[in-house]
Amino acid sequence: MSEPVQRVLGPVALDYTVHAGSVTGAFLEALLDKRLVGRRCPSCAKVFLPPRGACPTCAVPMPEAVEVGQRGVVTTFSVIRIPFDGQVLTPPYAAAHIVLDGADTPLLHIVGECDVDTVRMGMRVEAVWADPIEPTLASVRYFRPTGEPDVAWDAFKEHLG
Amino acid sequence: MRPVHIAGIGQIPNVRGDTDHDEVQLVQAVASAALAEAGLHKDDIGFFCSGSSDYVMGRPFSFTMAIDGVGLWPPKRESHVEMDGAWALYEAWVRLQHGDVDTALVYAYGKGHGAPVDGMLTAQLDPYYEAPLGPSPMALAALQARALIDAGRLTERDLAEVVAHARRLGATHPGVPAIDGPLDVDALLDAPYVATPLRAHDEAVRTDGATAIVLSVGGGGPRIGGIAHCIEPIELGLRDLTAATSVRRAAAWAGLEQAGSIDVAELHATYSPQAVLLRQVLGLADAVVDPSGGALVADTPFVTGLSRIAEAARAVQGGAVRALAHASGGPCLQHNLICLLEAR
Amino acid sequence: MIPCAVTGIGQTRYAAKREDVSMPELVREAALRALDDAGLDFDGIDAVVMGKAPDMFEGVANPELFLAGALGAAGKPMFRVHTAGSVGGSTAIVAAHLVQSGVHKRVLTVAWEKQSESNAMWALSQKFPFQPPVAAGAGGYFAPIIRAYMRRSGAPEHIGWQVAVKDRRNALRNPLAHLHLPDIDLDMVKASPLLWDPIRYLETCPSSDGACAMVLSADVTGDRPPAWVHATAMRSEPMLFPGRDEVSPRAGAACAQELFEQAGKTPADVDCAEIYVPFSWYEPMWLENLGLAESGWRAVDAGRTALDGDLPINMSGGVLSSNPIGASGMIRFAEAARQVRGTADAHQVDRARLAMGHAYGGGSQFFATWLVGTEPPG
Amino acid sequence: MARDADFVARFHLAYTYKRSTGPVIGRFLTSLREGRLEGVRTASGEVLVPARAYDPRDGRATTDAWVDVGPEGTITTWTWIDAPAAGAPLDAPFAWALVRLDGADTPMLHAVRGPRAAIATGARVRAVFADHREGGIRDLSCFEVIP
Repeated sequence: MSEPVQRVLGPVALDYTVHAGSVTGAFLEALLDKRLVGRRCPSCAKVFLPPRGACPTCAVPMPEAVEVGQRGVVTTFSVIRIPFDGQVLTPPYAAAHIVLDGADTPLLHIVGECDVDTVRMGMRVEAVWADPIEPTLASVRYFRPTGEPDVAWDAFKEHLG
Repeated sequence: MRPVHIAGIGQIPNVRGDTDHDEVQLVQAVASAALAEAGLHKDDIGFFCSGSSDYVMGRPFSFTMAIDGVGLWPPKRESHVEMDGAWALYEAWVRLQHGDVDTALVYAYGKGHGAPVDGMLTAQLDPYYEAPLGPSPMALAALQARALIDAGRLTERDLAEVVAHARRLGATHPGVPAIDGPLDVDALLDAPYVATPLRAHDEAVRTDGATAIVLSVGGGGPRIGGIAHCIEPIELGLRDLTAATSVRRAAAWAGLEQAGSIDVAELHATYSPQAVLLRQVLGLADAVVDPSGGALVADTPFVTGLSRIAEAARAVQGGAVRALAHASGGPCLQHNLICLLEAR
Repeated sequence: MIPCAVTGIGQTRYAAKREDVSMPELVREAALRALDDAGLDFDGIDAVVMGKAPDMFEGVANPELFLAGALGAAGKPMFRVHTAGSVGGSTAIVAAHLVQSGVHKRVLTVAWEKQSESNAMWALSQKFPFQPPVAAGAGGYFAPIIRAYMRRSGAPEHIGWQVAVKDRRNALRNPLAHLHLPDIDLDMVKASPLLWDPIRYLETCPSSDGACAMVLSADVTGDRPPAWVHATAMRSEPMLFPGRDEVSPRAGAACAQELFEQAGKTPADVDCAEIYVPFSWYEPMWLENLGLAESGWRAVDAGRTALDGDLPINMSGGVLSSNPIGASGMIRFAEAARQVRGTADAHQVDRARLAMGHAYGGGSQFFATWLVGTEPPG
Repeated sequence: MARDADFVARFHLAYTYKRSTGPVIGRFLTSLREGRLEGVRTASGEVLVPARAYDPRDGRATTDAWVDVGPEGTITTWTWIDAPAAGAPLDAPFAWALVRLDGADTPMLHAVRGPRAAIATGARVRAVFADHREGGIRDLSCFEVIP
């Protein structure tokens, strides 16, 4: 006789219809034109990229759209050396917090077109766009070094998180 | 117990397919409205608590994003339940008993319209013996309806009357999406069965929406006279489906018997037989039931229970002396919460 | 406020796969041990409070509903908490509040995860529409923050290795721990592969199945001494906003501050602590954030946080040795209680009279802490 | 350039979980695979079907006394489904029912094959086992009404 039952399989399959909503929708629409458009909080005046439906600290809507630069500074980073499910690039590659010029929030994205061992805090980088462009932040394939001088620690140390 | 009052309510219309708001926008809209009604600022709030479902939203940790709508900065006391927002209100009520904080903001949000609510509810069942069979929540509700018919407690006309009642009242309520279908009992009884004795209209209309409530110790507004909840086993075969045991217990613990007559009741019945059963076990013959139209005409999953408390509080604001709100979770009224609200 | 005591503690054995039990049997293993410790059965319990991380890990929506029967909750109030990684701590706090407020006399609280039913990385890396791409994975989220701590504090890289060794040596004294690495030493950690630079493999937590349960009570039952709850605190902050300090989040510091104020104690009064350290570097980071040490890395370097140090941390082996996500926070709270009850067996700290439990979750956003002591509060 | 700002997408969330059964569910499903139905006696002496390590009504551990039940039983409540959903136990119209197997004290949920006119509370039914059984609740493919 075969082995006693010790395990059953439990398939769960669910289908969702997801609307981006007006705030993320406007952000995605601008992405299609290779523009990075965040939102400014009317209360604290900070610029969020990607935009949020409300300012996370002030809890007010952010109606004002603000286009930010496509260059920015790496404030901190990690070199990803292991594969995991859902991964876009092949390790090793650098995942960095990047504060774009004109934005106040770090964007978690990938640094490419350079040896991972040369990625450093304070490094200047710029967006490299995918082709074709889809309505997702993955349309920025990665950020690459600009060759500009590094930014001093004091200028970004408040933006590490 | 410290007296806890409903100081402010924030609601937005429940809609079929909200294309504008993400969860942050939903929460921001109702939280700011509730705070405005209470005359408070977020920084006046001592405790924040929310209810939502990752499976309704389609992603894990959905609530960690939604909190951006309430502005937890500087850092706030905050918690979250993976249950209907009515239980978040319960946690806040308990928290307010401590004495160190006097205000709480409770909220719930959900997008039930684009979500696979049936599949999600089936995924609540026992994963070894029941979920693999794939019964729909309506089929389970129908098993309860048949048990009530067999017990002489229910007729199909009773079901149609409950639906017609919900549609008539819901048609004029600003929080309810446009009623789609007949308001007439005979016309309802002409509709085909989906799961005998239930028809498509015996199931709630799934919507998107959010609700927020500000609680305060003392002050004005409807007072929470009693609040309690109770659960039963999930397995239908291990329950008396006609007894609603956990509804009765929750009501008794909330003090329903001592409370005096109920003027208004708002019930979390997502299938019409539940609405009939709840009226029977809660003794609501003299009450106005579901003046909002109730859950059958606008069911935003994991919000509907908290919305019932909001609607019952509105009834007290509008002159009712005593109102009852009911919230539920699990199949066939498995988990139930009763909240009694009183005029000051 | 009514005094509340931990009168029963039950834990499962932690392992990568507990394929010998179903989900109900896993939670019962912990719950029945806690009841036995408290000298009670289900009849003696007034309410059940369950905590768990995302339902998508096990693929059962709202599993408290189907587990109500397994936990003797039928006919009683049953409550479900979900506050991300801090959930085990928040769940215990909700249960304590039910007792302290006088709503219930005796509450059974249970937190669990059965990660082997699926793959947590899968659940966390779903490509939900319109969301930013997953660039880094779980460890990749925290690695840049650790790098920022190293830069800011000047901590040398061996600090992370020391914590990794210390916690795994402690785990050798805890038969329930998932990881038992008898040969662990600095060279072994240092030689392990870099996963998310600067995090090495042996500096990360495992993925475990397991459950933890406690009986929280207004009356003392059972034969063993209780642990009295002196204070509880929960604090949260948003995940991402300009100027946020993710290395030492204000919510964590505020949570600890409220905790000590509530108890009328100071960090110096703490005899030992179980804190949520999923990556070794979080020990020095949390020591500073919670006010337990001015320089976290110097405390580690000096051996103060070892089992025989003056501020023992994670005597049980910690999250680095066992990590059933939804239960990990409650294990911290329960292990703190074991210390002051004097029931921590081979990883007992001598004369522990006041112990701290700590949990955090999300992007270092959600904090839950408690202080437990040998004497009733007040 | 103006575009439709309502970005809408379909999202398919799917995973096949591996559920360890433990000894009690495992034994029930093993028997089912062999074409047998078994219950387990609870601490209060009732026969619980399907078998679990505990009685969900009071949380007490069940005993190790196993009892053969069925294969016939009685419908205690039911609903007729004219349009079965994809993946339902039966392709043709059928009933969902709670069935109390002979020898059991607790009804269990499953499908009952038609005809519709034969489905009633109190109707007698018999277990129909799947031809190909692999150790799951669907090894019991449905019940059929005993004429």
